[in-house]
Amino acid sequence: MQRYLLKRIFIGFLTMLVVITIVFFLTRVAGPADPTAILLPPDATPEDQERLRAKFGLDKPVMEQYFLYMKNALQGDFGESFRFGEPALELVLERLPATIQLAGLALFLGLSCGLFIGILSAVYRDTVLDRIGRVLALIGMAVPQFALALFLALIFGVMLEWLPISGRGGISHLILPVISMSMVGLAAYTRLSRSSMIEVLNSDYIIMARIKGVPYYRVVLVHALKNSCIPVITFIGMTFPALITGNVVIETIFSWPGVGNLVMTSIFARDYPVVQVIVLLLSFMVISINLLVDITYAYLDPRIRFE
Amino acid sequence: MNNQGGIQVKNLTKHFPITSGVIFSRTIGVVKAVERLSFSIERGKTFGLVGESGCGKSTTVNMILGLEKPTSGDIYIDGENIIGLKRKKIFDLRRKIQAVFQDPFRSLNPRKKVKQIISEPLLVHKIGTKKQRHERVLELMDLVGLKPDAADHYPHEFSGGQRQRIAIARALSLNPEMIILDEPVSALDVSIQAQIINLLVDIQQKLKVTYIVISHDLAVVEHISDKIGVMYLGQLVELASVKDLYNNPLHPYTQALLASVPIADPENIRESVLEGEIPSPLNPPSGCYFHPRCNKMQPECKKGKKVLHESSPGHFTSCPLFA
Amino acid sequence: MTENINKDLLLKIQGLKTHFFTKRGVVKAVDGIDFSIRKGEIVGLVGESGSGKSITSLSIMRLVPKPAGEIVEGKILLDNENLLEKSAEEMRQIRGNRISMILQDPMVSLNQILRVEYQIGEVFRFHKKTNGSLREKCINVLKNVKVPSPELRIRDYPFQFSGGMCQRVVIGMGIANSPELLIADEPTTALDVTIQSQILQLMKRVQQETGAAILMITHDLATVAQICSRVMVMYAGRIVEKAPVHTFYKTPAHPYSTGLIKSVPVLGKKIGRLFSIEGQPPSLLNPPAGCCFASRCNMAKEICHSEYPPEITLDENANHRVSCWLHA
Amino acid sequence: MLFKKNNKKQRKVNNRIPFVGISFVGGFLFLVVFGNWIAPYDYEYWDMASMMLPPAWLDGGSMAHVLGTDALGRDVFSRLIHGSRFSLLIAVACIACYGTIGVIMGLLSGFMGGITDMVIMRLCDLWMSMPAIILAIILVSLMGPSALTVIIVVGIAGWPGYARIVRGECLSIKQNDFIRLARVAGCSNFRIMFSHVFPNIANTLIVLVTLNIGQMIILTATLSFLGLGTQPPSPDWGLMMNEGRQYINSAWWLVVFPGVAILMAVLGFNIVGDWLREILDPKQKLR
Repeated sequence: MQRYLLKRIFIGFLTMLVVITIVFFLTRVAGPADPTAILLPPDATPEDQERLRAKFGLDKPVMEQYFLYMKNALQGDFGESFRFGEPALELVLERLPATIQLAGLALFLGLSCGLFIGILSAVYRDTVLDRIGRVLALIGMAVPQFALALFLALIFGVMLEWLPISGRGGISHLILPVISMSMVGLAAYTRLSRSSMIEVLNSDYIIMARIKGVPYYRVVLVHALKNSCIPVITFIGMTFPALITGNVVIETIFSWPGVGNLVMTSIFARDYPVVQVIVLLLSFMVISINLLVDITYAYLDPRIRFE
Repeated sequence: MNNQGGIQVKNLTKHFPITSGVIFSRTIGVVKAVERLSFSIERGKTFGLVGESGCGKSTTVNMILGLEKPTSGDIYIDGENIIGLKRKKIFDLRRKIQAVFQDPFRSLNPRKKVKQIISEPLLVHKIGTKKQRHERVLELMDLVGLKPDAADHYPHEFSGGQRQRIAIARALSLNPEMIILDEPVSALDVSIQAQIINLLVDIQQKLKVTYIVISHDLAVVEHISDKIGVMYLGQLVELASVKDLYNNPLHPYTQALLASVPIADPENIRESVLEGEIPSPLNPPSGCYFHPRCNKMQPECKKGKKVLHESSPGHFTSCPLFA
Repeated sequence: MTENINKDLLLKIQGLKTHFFTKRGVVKAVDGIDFSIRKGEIVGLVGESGSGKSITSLSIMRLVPKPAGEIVEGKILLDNENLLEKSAEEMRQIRGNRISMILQDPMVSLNQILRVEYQIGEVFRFHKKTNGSLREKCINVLKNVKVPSPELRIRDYPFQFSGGMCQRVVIGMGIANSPELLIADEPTTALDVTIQSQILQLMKRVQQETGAAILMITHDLATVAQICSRVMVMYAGRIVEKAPVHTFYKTPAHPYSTGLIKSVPVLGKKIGRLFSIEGQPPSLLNPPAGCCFASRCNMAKEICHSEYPPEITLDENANHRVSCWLHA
Repeated sequence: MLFKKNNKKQRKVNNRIPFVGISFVGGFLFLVVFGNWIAPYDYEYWDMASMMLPPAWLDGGSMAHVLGTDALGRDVFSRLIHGSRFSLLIAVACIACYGTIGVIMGLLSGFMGGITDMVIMRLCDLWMSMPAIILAIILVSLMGPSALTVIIVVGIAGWPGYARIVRGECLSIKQNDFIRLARVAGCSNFRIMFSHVFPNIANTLIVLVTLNIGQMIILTATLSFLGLGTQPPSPDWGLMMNEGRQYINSAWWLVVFPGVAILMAVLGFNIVGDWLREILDPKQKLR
């Protein structure tokens, strides 16, 4: 088990290094235009431009830039934002709590409601309840996040004027973004937990538990729930990148002051140091979430632990 | 041993390494799946290999079929050693050995029609024209008792017994000298088992093929074999003709095995004689692997390697009590 | 057919029909069976795959897989109480307490990710029998079925047990509450020969110690001969013959039984050629009219193809009965 | 009697064909093929005289523009019809792109095992730790936003998903004895891979592709919506919603109709995909 984890951490670290390298070369080297161009006033002289390039270290050979970047990166220095002149890492970390609040709530809501509906649907299979659950899940999977967000904003923000549709503030600011962001996950977890639960409920050990006279609710909650959670947990790791995409969309629509919003503005402003930090941060999150998933998996399934 | 056809297996051994490591794997142990297995059988006869799960039966099958490479040892077919042959030679050799496996539901490709399944070996070996192959398929189907209109159907339309007939027809398509039957009837219903066993016996009489039957069902093996080997934890513990083995089993494991088989006769109630379970092949006992469960255990059983020796003509056992 | 009023009578099944409503039509898995089990006897129910023997056992437990399967007709009387009229909660009280069951594959009939102790404990926990330490009771269960070092093994997970040990655990759970009836559905099929005989031995001992009746469901005639006192043969959803075990092996009455006994190779009696029943069992989706075995029977008469035979008594105690026109 | 009533009750057999899903998909495909003849206007046709008209049934709407017009006076209905082709083409191009890579990688990985398997799976891990949106952001900043960018981004981002599923299927098919028997018969690796393994995963792939078309329509629309995909004046549904977003206070139809169009198309493909999964292979566990 420990060896398994060590292996995963090592691989995660390697992956990070590769991601840093890829992102560096893609943005710095293959970039089409001079990033400094849009920072300068239109009447700037070539000398001004040179000075600016030197300031950001863009006048050195590529490989030298790369090694310098790597060296600094390992010390926690990811350069300064072209646009704001502040350290890129700080700029991103400032925005992080807002994003975690939004994404975390959305994940929690989607996962808990999805599991709940999915299990009910499986246990009361082929009843009206199941039908409703399945139809809702189908629609939830089919509506794009940005469309849902706009529809909700239109109905509750514009027409009924019940809820704010932009910015971060009290709980009322959270409602629309969280709901529109969690819907896809909710639908997906509902479908997955339903099918996985049905499969588990058909297995021999469930019959065996019932033969022993265990009440059905206990069979579902103790025997079936733990077993059917295993694929759902794996699925969280697999869909985490989709959560990030959703986060960018929702933050853009609701002007949420988070990382997703920052990355969109930075990309159009060619603020590469910031983009790089965000890419690294997101990759880091994907890798750690997957590690977390592996640990949870091993906790749920002793077969992994005793491997 | 004579070299006139048939198969000779000499000191066949297969070890599987167990590896471990965070980044670079290293070997921390060895599972001796098959150890120094030797037997021979003449052309047209049947050799039965009996043993419980984990005794190395399927590894042996894989090695004879060329699907796995033995760690050491030789297999002679028609006097030719098939271990270490070139690719081309192995391909030619395929014509001589075919196989029928246990589960008729997993041994036929569900996406192919019966005629495609039966004729595939012919196609791969580029034998005959399309028309000739089709005729051959019909001939084979007749031989195994399938109606000709079955040729255009898919396997899922057949029951277990009929699927096993299809599998046998395919195995026969290249006119092999030998067929490995790996638990050929254990997945079938009782009333169907007898059909398939009779069919196999008929085919052997007609075509003079050699069979190697692998099974855990001693009654079935007794019924069709001429010679039987009993395996325990990767080793042959007894090797004898059917008559000798059943009338005069020497090795205590063979005796226990025979005594454990339930008999369909209420007048003949058996008592279980064997206590305990099969040890892990990862960490087998010292000396004779059977000694912890043996009721005739002597101090010398715990020491040294036990090899097969002839205790009476044609009757081999590894039990030190008969040395 | 009236059964003698018998104080020993434990379970009586009358006209039981369990059907499956599938996409392709109604599968009549169990199609009208009657039988009874006396207290403390071991009865064998023999049949090939798909003959409906497992569905019979699940019907008794009222655990037929829903929503496809359904008991459509009949009575299941345990001590003269119809189980089919019990509420879900009453039925739960009976399961694992008065009737329990062992499934075929021990490796999948235990939940692989829950500790053995918890799974054994469930037998006691839900039947209000929690006097005394639960752990000790669990250890006793393992001791009873001769699992070595039960104090340690109780903390293990099922995947750390071998197949034979798993089956011992399952049997231990089955008899933990001293049930009146233990249904064993192919308890040895998935095991090795030497382990098989150990498990059969164990079941015999358990029967003698607890006095439970055992309904032994199997396809293996040898197992039945070794352990049962009576045999029932099931074919295509119906019981075709019932007999005491000695009578059955000496003078089987139904052509199917005869064929079955003759087609099994017997250890130590090598004969030239096995008898074989030609043809395949019928589909339960559209079973033929009349006797289901008629198409494979070499003694079939005209009536066999058109009308299902009545049950005919062959001896004065009404112990040997057969459903076959040849004996009418 | 407790069980009497069930005798009379005719049990309905659950084997219906999903007409809703098929009609949505059928209608969508119909628009893709015949859109040019149905649409009253070209998608680039603009008419400043009739801008921001509401749908026909509201005050101020006209039958000439059934679903209203946008800020440039373009007909929403026509643009929606033309947009169907954009959506499908991009989605299909993406799937063809990564589906091919994914299937080949998955087959190689599952069939060869060993080092090949390890390298491909590590590559998958690496790829999956870079979310598609991030790849899109980087590539857009390099190549500028366009339909081609979307195809490249989504096309190379999606292959690990396919590779993993194909690998899993491949491994489970390899367990079957007919693969061993094919070796015994002397079949080459190539023959086993394409004659025995591939036909057995074909059904899985059909289901997967059907379900994926919906996902791709959503993903590409999302990228367009963020301004990272197709550019004006394309009638891409996501782009239309992006353009309509700034008028959400006054002209709701610019947002609602494209949204509903996406919803219906995706819903259709999802329902048909589910149905195919059920009839082709009820035991499949695709997500």
